[in-house]
Amino acid sequence: MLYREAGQFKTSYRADQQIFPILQDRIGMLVLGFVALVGVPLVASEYWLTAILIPLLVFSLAAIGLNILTGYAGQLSLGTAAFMAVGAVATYNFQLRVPGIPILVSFLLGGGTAAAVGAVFGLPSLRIKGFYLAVATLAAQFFIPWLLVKVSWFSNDSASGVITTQPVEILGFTFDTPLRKYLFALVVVSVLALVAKNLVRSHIGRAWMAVRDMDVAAEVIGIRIVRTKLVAFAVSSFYCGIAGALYAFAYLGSVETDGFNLDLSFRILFMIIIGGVGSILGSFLGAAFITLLPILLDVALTEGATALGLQLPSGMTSMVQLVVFGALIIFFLIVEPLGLARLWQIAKEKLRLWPFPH
Amino acid sequence: MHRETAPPAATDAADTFPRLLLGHARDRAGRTAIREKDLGIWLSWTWREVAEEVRAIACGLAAIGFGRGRTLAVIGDNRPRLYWTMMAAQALGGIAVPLYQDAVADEMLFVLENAGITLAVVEDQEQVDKLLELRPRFPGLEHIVYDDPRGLRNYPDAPLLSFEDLLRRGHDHDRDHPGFFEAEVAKGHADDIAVMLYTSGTTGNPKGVCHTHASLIAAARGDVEFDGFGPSDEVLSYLPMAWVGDHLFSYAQALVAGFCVNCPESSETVMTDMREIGPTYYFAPPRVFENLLTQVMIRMDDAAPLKRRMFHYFMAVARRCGATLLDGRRAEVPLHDRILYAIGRFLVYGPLCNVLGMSRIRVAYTGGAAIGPDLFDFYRSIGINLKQLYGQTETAVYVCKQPNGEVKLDTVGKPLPGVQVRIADSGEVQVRTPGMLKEYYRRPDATAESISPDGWFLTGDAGFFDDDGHLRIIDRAKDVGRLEDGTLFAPQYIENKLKFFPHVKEAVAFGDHRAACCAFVNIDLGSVGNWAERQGIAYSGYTDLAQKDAVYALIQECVEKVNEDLAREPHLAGSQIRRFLILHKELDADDGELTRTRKLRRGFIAERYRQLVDALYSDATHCEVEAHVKFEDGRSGVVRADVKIRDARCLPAGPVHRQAA
Amino acid sequence: MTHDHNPGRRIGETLLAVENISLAFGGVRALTDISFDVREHEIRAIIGPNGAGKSSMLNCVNGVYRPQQGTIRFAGQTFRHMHPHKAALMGIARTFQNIALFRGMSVLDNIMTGRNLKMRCGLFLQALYVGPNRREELAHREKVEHIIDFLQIESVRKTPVGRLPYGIQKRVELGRALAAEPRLLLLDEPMAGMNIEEKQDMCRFILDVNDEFGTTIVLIEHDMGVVMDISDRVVVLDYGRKIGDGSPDEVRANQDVIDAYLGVAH
Amino acid sequence: MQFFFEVLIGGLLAGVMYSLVALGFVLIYKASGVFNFAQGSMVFFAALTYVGLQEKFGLPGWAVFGLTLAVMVVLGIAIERVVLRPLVNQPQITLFMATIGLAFFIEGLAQVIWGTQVRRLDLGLQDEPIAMLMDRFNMLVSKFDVVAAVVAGLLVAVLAVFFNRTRIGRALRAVADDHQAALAVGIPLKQIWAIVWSVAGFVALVAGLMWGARNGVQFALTFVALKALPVLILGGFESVLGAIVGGLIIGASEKLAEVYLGPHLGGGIEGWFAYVMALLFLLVRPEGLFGEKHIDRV
Repeated sequence: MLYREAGQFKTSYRADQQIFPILQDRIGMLVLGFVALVGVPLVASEYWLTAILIPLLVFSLAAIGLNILTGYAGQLSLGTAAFMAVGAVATYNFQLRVPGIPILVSFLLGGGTAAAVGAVFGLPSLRIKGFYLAVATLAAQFFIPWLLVKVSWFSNDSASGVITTQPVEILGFTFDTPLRKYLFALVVVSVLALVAKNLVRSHIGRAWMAVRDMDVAAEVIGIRIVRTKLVAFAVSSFYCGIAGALYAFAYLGSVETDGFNLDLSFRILFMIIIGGVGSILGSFLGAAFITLLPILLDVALTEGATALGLQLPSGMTSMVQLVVFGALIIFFLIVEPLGLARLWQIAKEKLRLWPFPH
Repeated sequence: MHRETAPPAATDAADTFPRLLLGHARDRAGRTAIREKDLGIWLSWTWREVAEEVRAIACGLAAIGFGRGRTLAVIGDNRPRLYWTMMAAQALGGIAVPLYQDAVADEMLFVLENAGITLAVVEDQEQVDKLLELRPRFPGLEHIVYDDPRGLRNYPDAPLLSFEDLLRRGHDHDRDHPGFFEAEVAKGHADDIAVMLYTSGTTGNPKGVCHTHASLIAAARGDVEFDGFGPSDEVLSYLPMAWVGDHLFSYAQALVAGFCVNCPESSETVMTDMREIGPTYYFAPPRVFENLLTQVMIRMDDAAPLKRRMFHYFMAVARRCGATLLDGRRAEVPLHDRILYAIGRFLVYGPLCNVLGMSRIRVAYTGGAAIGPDLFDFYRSIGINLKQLYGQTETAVYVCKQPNGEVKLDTVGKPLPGVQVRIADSGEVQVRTPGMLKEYYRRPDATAESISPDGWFLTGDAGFFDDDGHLRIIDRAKDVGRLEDGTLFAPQYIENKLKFFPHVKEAVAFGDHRAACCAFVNIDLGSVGNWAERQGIAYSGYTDLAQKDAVYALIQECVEKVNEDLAREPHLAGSQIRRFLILHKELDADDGELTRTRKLRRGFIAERYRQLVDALYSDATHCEVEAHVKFEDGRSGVVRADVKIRDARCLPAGPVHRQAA
Repeated sequence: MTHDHNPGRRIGETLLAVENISLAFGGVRALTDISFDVREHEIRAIIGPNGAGKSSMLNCVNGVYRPQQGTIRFAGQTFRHMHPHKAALMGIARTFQNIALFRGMSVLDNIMTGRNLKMRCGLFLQALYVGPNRREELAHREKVEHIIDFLQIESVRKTPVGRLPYGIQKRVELGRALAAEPRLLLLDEPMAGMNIEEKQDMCRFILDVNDEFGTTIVLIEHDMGVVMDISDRVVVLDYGRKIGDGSPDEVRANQDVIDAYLGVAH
Repeated sequence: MQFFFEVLIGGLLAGVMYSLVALGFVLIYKASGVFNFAQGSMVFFAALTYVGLQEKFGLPGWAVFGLTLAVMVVLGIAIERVVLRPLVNQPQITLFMATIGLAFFIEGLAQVIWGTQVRRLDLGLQDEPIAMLMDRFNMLVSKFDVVAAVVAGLLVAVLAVFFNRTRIGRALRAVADDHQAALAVGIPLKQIWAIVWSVAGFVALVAGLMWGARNGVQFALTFVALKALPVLILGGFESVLGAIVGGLIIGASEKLAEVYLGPHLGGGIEGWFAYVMALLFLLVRPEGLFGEKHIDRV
């Protein structure tokens, strides 16, 4: 309905292949970018920045990472948090031990370290598929945080493996306030999201999807299955690693390595299931959903209980959260396996075809 | 939006198409002249590039022996190269003869022979195959130039030349003969024959209508000025190149006004291509508009109930006031309707125009056949400025047009500037127009029959002027006959009324020199099929569906409504449909029952289905027939069927009170 | 639809020769001692009743299965067994009996994937997209558009393949194989499950591919009429053994073949 | 040396407990091809329900057992109806993810109903050394572990009889072999799945009682299920015997590693040792010890 596409025609493949081929989408993205860069800083409170927007961005990035592996390449991983931990700890150590290293270089190296570790744990994909592989990634999930805690060198000998991050400083400008941290995360995540989109629309992305959809056919047209999967593991872990670094440097400041646990891995998996497997946009939608839902649930339960004059048992809200998350996962898998991104896509198609039905 | 309405001077003075082209190449060299969707994107050529291409083609044609006064066949879908070939032929003083690309080889043979074709430029293997099939019977063909080389690699001893080779020869020729092209264009005269368009004619062989540069340019210039077309307009060329409509609006008018012509990727993608381009000027015969509307309605039937209700609600609003608002008579529409229409424009009309690719249309025309009231109202009410025009191949479709603000359903508008129209005593419409043909090619007899000694073209249509000076056409003059009791009988008028029902695809009315009017009906398989599915009626195909009793009942309703209408018209009330049947097969151009432009070949049908006609005028309630049909793959076979016949209720003459719609 | 053996089409040297191939799955013999050759530019058909081992034969040729015995000679090189990647590199492409398209992708992307082997840009360039990678993508897009044009699937180029009718999906799969510009094209029942019109279209495409690009084609087909019309030579398999080999006419006259098709007891 | 045996036996007995959980996975995987990540949550749910009912109504043990079993059957049937039936014919990986969601749901539900505090579960068994072994061999073997092992052994025997001797059991095996064929010969697939989920609920209840009595009924019980995964990888997803043997191997090697390797690595290795072992094993034999090798038909 809002899409008025008559008269939008493409005179080159370049125009036809752009990320947003429809004029209205390009305008929408510009507006969104403007809101994120200018609107949010003007109105957002510190609570919004630290409790919602920054984690939302960080988790979006981690979800993109997992989506590359699970959504695009079809390899289920339950070890996302472990690769985030590697990224966080590696970045911390590069910053700590290499004098004068720019923070962005540390981030990249941290992501690179995570990529290397990810590729190692992706090696079983040589032989195994499906949930066998998922179980194998659990090994990473249990082993890596243990290692990072046990070897105290990683946390610069701090108690219980807590790393306290260095300030983020670029060209003499320190990103120290929540707003500045938000802007830093926004830029990092936006750039990496664009890179991810570029990858999935290039030949490596098609190779990933080919392996996901029909591996025998992919092999027959000359795609090297093992290499493709390993690259997916590495790229995915790179993203998770950077997300982990952002988690530590832009979100929490000091992190217990133990915090990168299975629960966090599951949360990110839920983000892509609800947001949409095989969609960059879905990673953002899912992260937003999973970040906002507990907050809304908490408010609703507390307000509801107060209104009814009830005293909620302690821990009740987190239990209700579990129930709601579980039910939502099942609901989405049954009703819309491709998640919110697919719903968005359908809505868009409907608007484009309006008044005709989809 | 800024529009250039007055073409600059260089093209104003040009009196042949090649000179018009060169004028545009000078005046708006960098502006897009033509686009074609090919390999997924829109390739475009500027006027300068087009001029260069035409120059190369012309030189190439000259190199293989084409020249002044000779004829050149052009066969294929709407492709830029084929349009350029026509320009190139005209640049050399030759005559372009576009042929219908879907004609079978035998149908082409007559035209090729009649026009004395020695050179054909065709689109692809399909057309090459047809021409090669004719070669034993038509040895005069010296060269076949093809555009798409696919599948033509191994045609060893055929006189084939690829378009690339033609261009290569053209470049060589141009290099060896500097100034040749300019000299040839300079030799051209406005009174040279530019193009020959074959009218399929309802009887006999097709006739080649010869148009001079002068007649086509005059007609096109008149059209362009009438509606104010300019270089910023866009059209989609998707109708057969051999049809006068396409020739005028994507060739003659484009060259006069300098607007951009867009060629779709393939016939299956016309809808999407139209949406992508969003033309500003659109021309289609009524059946195209009808198919579109049917599709809209079928797709809306699948919509969710709420959306469907919203659609119908706002369509009702549009019917109430849309056309009035389009005519600019805002004051006549109550405020609440204007508000509702504005909401409807946002929710329904705007998006609908957009998905149809019509949201940028300034002017749309239809003509060539009568258009149904529902159809006409629909497009106008959602804000598309659809108008009717009247004209023939022979008059370069330059006779009457409806001016903005004076659009009426049952007329074809007022005579255009420079056109004189008179009604003969017999009721025949006769015209004098700047777009008048020069002659029928090699048919002085036919020419003399159609053009009176004092220079009037006899259209063969029967009609009259209404009180506002608008021309109203009721039928072919020769088809207008009388029943045995002397009642006036206008078959096409009756058939059109039937065909306005979406369930009826074709109708044939009989009655001249007979006791009463009876009719054949062809149901519309899409529309009736859809209806049947909703009713839970199973059917195996057209023949089966056509003979269902429920379908007969459905059609009977339509027939009786037509009778109601007829009863209200004083001199036609006697020709109400007494009996009718639904034909067991669809009338088809491949079987010779329709012309290529889907006009009825009445005599042929009456002859072929004599058995059924006789049954209509007897007491029989059914009739067994068999008919030979050609299938799509070229085989032929026999369809046998038992066709039912039904009586329809006739009303006494006089005004019948109907509920206001 | 008859295949003109016109002089423009030349049959060349032997391109592929399988020699004494035997294949078994855990004791079940699928192929026993099969030998035949395929010459450059020819259309070679493999026919036989269900379970005769036809698909297994193709799977050996492009390395999906590893035969226990025998050799495969392709373009002058001899292999004990092929590997799918190597086969693709050497110019062998194929389609599958049950459509094996990438269901989550559009027609365009499916066919683009067929050109992956020819794409050179590394991960970093792909991440940047602009520059060399975009030039590469666009150049290949154009090649793919020619295939789309060739197969007349313009109207569905951006449609996800899962939404297409069966016959069109088969066409897209052929397109994906053609995108690799193969020397040898293996078609596993390209016309299975099609109506007459779709079969005619597919026949025309196969002949056109052979004609236009000179591609050598090995096809498995059930429709005898089609096989006899379009193929130069035919191999007949039955219960994993070769029971006939020769021109369509020779095979038609072969008593073993007739028995196998009429179901005479073995 | 006797210390080694002490550790080994302890490990083997703990392994039996792993097997008990793994058994639930195998049952469901065999019958419906679903890798049920929620098995651990079912164990937790069962134990919590048992304790909760006991606390609330103070009924005798057998009655509470019966009630809990009924609850587990209802839960099993509900899962089959609500979650699995709509997902039939989906890729296995989707079903796997659905059971992850299911795990969250059940864990949350259990605690919403029964609260979040840790509870003791008393089955009347003492976690004390068996005097006889203590006296004669100076070996420390828990009485509780032995009883648990016996119970697990009994359960396996019962299941074996159920699978091999009863009509339903035979139907189950047919279903496991080929869904389509089973459907074709008239085996009511949906009913069978409901039964399997109920049996899995029963196994979860037994496992829940054992583990609950040993470690207390608390959220951490769900992690026991995570230990069952390497067991399955080792034993193969489709083999009851594999679940038992795998459990024994994992239990024994984990204990041994903890005692002999742990001190060198700084302890806490039981969290990942089983996984890394399973992972290395996977690289050698992807189909597991007793699993079946599949040939991809093209």
